[in-house]
Amino acid sequence: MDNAKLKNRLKYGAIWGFIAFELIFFTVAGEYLSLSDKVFLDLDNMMLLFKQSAPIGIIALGMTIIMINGNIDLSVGATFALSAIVLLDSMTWPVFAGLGDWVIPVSWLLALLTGVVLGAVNGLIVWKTGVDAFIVTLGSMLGYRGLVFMYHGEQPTSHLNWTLVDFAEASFLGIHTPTWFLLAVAVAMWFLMTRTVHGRNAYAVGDNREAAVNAGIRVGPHILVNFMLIGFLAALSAVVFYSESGSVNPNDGELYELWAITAVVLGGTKLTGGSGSIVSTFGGVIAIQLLRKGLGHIGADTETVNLVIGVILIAVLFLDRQLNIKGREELKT
Amino acid sequence: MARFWSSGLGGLLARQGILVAFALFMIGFTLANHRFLDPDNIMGVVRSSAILGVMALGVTFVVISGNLDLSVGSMMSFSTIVVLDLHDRIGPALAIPAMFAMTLVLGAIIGFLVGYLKLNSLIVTLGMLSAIHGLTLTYSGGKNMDIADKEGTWFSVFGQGEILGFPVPILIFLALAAFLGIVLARTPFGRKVYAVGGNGVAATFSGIRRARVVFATYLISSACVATAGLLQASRSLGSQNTVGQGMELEVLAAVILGGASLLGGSGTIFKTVIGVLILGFIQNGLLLVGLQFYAQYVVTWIIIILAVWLDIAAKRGRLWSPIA
Amino acid sequence: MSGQQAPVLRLEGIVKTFPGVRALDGVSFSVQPGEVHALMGENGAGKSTLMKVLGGIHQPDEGRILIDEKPVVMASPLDAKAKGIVFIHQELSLARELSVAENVFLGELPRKAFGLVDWKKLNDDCAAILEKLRVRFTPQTRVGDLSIANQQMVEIARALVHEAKAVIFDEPTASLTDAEKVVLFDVIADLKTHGVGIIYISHRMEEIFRITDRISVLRDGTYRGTLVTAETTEEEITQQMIGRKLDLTRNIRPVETGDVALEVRGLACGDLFQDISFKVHKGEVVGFYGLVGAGRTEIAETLFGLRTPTAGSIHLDGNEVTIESPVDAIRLGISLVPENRKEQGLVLSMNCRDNMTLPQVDDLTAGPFVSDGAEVAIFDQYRDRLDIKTPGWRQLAGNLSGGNQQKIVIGKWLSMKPEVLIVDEPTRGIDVGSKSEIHNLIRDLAAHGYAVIVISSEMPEVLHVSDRVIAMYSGRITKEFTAAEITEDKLIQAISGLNGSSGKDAA
Amino acid sequence: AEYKIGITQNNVGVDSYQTTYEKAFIEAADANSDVEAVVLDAGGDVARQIAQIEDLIQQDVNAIIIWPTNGEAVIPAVRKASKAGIPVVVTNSNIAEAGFPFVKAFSGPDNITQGSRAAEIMCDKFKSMGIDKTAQIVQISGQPGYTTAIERAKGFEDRLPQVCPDVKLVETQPGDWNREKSQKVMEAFLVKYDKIDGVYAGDDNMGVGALNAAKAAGRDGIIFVGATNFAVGYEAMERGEYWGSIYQSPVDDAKAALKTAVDILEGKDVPFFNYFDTPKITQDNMKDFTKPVF
Ligand SMILES: Nc1ncnc2c1ncn2[C@@H]1O[C@H](COP(=O)(O)OP(=O)(O)OP(=O)(O)O)[C@@H](O)[C@H]1O
Ligand SMILES: Nc1ncnc2c1ncn2[C@@H]1O[C@H](COP(=O)(O)OP(=O)(O)OP(=O)(O)O)[C@@H](O)[C@H]1O
Ligand SMILES: [Mg+2]
Ligand SMILES: [Mg+2]
Repeated sequence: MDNAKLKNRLKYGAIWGFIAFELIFFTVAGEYLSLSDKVFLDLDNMMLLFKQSAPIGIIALGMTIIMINGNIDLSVGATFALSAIVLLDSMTWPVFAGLGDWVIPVSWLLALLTGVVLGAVNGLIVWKTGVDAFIVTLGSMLGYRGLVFMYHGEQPTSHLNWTLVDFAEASFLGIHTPTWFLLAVAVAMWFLMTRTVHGRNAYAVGDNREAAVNAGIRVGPHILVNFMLIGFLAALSAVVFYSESGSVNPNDGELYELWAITAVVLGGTKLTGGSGSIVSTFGGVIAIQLLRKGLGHIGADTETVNLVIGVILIAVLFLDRQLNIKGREELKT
Repeated sequence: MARFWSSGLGGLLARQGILVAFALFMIGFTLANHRFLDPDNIMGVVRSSAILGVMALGVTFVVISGNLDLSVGSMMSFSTIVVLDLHDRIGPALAIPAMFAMTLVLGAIIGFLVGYLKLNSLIVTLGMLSAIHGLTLTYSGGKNMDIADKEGTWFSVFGQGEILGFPVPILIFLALAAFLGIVLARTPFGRKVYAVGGNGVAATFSGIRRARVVFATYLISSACVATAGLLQASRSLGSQNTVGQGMELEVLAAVILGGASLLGGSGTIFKTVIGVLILGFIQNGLLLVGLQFYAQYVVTWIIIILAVWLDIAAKRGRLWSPIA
Repeated sequence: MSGQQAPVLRLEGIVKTFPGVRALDGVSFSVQPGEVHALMGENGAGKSTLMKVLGGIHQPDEGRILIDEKPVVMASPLDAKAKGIVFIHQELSLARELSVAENVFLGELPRKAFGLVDWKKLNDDCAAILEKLRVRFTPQTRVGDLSIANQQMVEIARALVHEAKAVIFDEPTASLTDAEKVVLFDVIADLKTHGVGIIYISHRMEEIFRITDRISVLRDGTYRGTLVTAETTEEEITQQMIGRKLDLTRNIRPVETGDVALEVRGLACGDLFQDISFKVHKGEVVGFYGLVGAGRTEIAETLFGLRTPTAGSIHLDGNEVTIESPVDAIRLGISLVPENRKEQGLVLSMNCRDNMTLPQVDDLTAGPFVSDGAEVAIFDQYRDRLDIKTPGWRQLAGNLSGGNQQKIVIGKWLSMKPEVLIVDEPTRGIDVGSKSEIHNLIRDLAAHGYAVIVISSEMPEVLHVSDRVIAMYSGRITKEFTAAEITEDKLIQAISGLNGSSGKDAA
Repeated sequence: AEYKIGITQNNVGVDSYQTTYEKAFIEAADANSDVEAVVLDAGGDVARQIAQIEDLIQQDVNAIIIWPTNGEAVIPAVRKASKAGIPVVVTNSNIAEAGFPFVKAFSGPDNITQGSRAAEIMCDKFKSMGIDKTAQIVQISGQPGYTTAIERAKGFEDRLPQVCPDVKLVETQPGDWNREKSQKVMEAFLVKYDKIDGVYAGDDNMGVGALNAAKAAGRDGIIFVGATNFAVGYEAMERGEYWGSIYQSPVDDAKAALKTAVDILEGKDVPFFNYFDTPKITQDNMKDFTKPVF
């Protein structure tokens, strides 16, 4: 049993080891390379780290359940952008003119609703047609982006509401608003995946879909709910981020799907479904943001950043595999 | 419904759902704009699809063996930039093999990581996408590459030449498709690719060197990418660093549209060619109809899903998924 | 159990076709409450398909289902479950990453408020069921860590979750050893006293006679009739199943020892097995018998280059060899029919012929291409020899019945004409006719000078085909018997260890 | 060094203009012993850019130069910098007016003017050819959503009817700053329209892509006008295949931005708008310009 526990720790352990390595490396390298007098491990800097992890982090947490489910969602970036447009644009709709600042919660709700609807469209197509989620969402990545552009052409959609900006920039107990959202989502998702029937069924469906069907789990609606959930989280990510920035370009959120997936996989979730952990995804998100921040801190140029990020991704994967090797007795397949 | 699928028309649909879908699009676009079927236009579409197509041929091998290759776009940029740069330094006759060698090395690295070290191909190739982009930027110093003497080089023959009235890129694409199609369908190696993708463990139990097969698929993929880079460079005799950027998803879409399963074990070269042509004609058709690009996005979405849906509905013999 | 009571379950005129196959052609039968009703038929006769229709997995093309004499539609597995049908599948249907308890209660985890899982109730309920099954693992164990036999017990545990009207067991004993079988039969007896109707599919005659009340027979998708177990004989059943008499006489042959083909000295692999030494002669069949988890499969895998031994040596024809991969093993003339046909034996998305010729595809060439003719010739030869039921070689392996899949795997390795053939549970899920055919094949190979190792958890099988039997317990060889000196009692003693507890499989 | 200056650029890898800009900026900073530069790239992602501004604030740099990915979304971040007392200079493409109170200056080209100049080049050429009453043109615009693309298109579309009211712009499609993509777009245009007299491309890379398509299809006599004169465009002009463009040097762009920031730090008076000149370049006057290095 102890052995099994240890194995489990190691399975999800690579990412934390890597985070520790990054912290040490950037702190030391920063001493020599950085122009800044501040150390990398400065508390403010670490608080910023969490805050800056929020946009992709919230999406990645949702992506975890989708991937545990054995599916994937490539359309989250477009969903993110479209929800942002609804958020910002709806604040200027004449119907809500009388609401004053009360328009803010209304717009939030509308944006979140947009995300849920877009997720539901994906989920329904996956469920009803049986087309693989990769293809369905590859398509809607394009299609939703088309909707984004239809809204305002190529123009950015902007509405700076300073009340909202002040709220989004605020911090409570020394923790920024976006960080609170990130933490809340992480806790909620962790709870969902480990404690609830829906979460446990998500593992079962991803592990062996046929078995789940045979056992009477309603796999179709189950998948639909998960797609609605990730749509919701993509929208929530947009709400958190655009409340602060107030303007969305029609190509915002591009490549977010790849970053989110990368964070999830770095956290040890298998693309084939059935296993994975929210806590490790959180680690994956932090690791990526740390990497970006650290490379900036030591002043790496664009070429190097690209090279290093690529190499690091592969290195973490390699490390993860080494930790999971069972030894010589292993079946060599 | 079951009756329908076993009838004559249904049987045709079941076997060649994707071909039928293809025919429907062609009819639709022709009705919308009569120039669509203009021979010049068709030739033009096939020619400009050739580059994407050549890459899709290689990725078909990778996908059938149960892996992904997201690095092809960025690798294509690399090949293009390298061959253009070397063209002026060492001449085209040496530049081409040198570029192929360098691209194959990249393919071998991926093949080693995915095949022998058994690392997840999505992440490895995503990492390589980024790393190769960095490599290209370093190599070119971020500048565009252009051949100095654009008129005087025979290098342009690959991208711009014609043989018997057929553009050379089309001929290269078709010849490569025929060759790789035969390799995949008829040789022991092709059989092993299907086995490894269908069930890697069973393949190992059958004495197939799985790592070697996976390695080989990435070599093939990178050779195709190098060919695509050659066509690209020869076609425009100059290029940006970003020339192939984003093509990985288009390539993948073409392969899947052709009916290859991402789980591995299924797909054919012929179907990939159809997938490539469908994508090319959709883009061209929508441009001819004059839709705004964002309307094109939406239409492409719908068409991709309809095509794949039709294909799998035909295979399983019912329209709606049986999942409750 | 005669007809005075109303049947709990009745099927009438069920027809089901797949592209190119008429799997069921007007099948009718019924099950009484408290009856164990056997369903028998050759591989591919349609047993599993019929049960899948009943379980809501397939929709019938024609015919109807009645529960308590009321017609019902089984729209989905969920629906069937709600109507009181519990289905224990032929192929394991488990989520490997989840715990035993979660698997047993899959689809109906006990809930608290807000959709939370009631872990305590879940584990307690599961523990109660596991206790009835007398297994040694806990509700919290990850299913992927269990042996196949124990995984099968997890499947069986599902039958006890509900008050069911009818329980379907589709070949539940195919990967169980005798001890677990006894438990299963107790469970079935218990269900019986509660008036549950039980449908029991098996190819093992001794089980059929031991526990069933009536037997319905299918042949090629048609219903051949129902027999009362107490009033029938093995011969009559096989006659019904395959339409001819079967010669089941034992085939004991004097041991003719040729040269040593394979010798293993002091082989060990971590804590999987240690100190394994034995010889197999040309023309000899050596049986390996032991409890599940005894390490027999691992020895076979090591000989086939799939595991790296930590000690010891392997000798073929007197020369020491290193076998680092199946490629080496195949080159040296070793074949392995693996234990798990779906995961290790077949590429389900590939057609039957390509599966069968896969290990030798490099040799079946005309120029650079695979030779169609050579492949089809091999396929046809082994299809006839093993009586494989398929509409043609183009059928995907995944669409074959379980037994026919197993035959493809056997054909695949027999066609390699190996010097040393290792078969691991070769007749799991194979019907009686084909089973004896496979046994004959094994004997036949030996007669032609091949060395054969048979790993089996079925004592009759081991006794039937082996010239010598090696008994194993917990990773070690405990005893070796020649065919002449062996008895069932001695064998059982040899495999059960000294203090009667198997240490390794306790996970 | 005296001044620590941080810059966050839009998307360096995406084209040679931005890469050359980055190199020139680093060179200029190295050349100035008073300056040390922290050079960051947002990769086109506004969230990353905002994070970089926060990081620069946290690192206590003396000034921040920003090449906005989105002219409005960065305003709150810029406000933060200005609250922290760090002067902000916007480079290349401006931020929205709501952000002006928080920045010290803008330095860069005037993309609207560039668009109108391109319209003038095209119109003048048509007039000299005598087809300004009948000409039909198509436009290939930059990456959808980018300010530069939007402003150039707007400048062009607003100015054209003023100078050449009879020239008809029949269709606009984006070429994504990508030569290959615009070649495809142009191929379709050529099939669709028998009469195309001119092509306006949002930059020379795309213009040359369109030119390649026309050459392949054997359609001569089309007037190509681009913007941001790249080396390819310059060469095509030398060959007489490409009519004109707008001369814009990323080196000037980078130097101007750095100089503006340094001037501010040194307490000099700096105007709010610091446009550097982007003159017209055509086959007629190209001798006056050196060939672009990128
Ligand atoms: N999904 C499917 N597609 C096509 N054919 C199928 C499918 N499922 C079953 N069959 C065919 O239906 C027939 C009956 O199969 P079934 O699995 O019911 O046999 P069985 O009696 O359970 O045999 P076994 O004893 O080997 O398990 C077989 O010929 C099989 O090939
Ligand atoms: N407790 C366990 N934990 C993890 N894996 C196990 C455990 N028991 C068995 N296995 C694995 O399950 C597979 C089948 O094991 P099994 O016990 O059937 O092997 P065996 O010794 O060959 O016995 P048999 O031949 O009777 O099946 C083996 O690959 C083994 O490694
Ligand atoms: Mg069966
Ligand atoms: Mg075994």
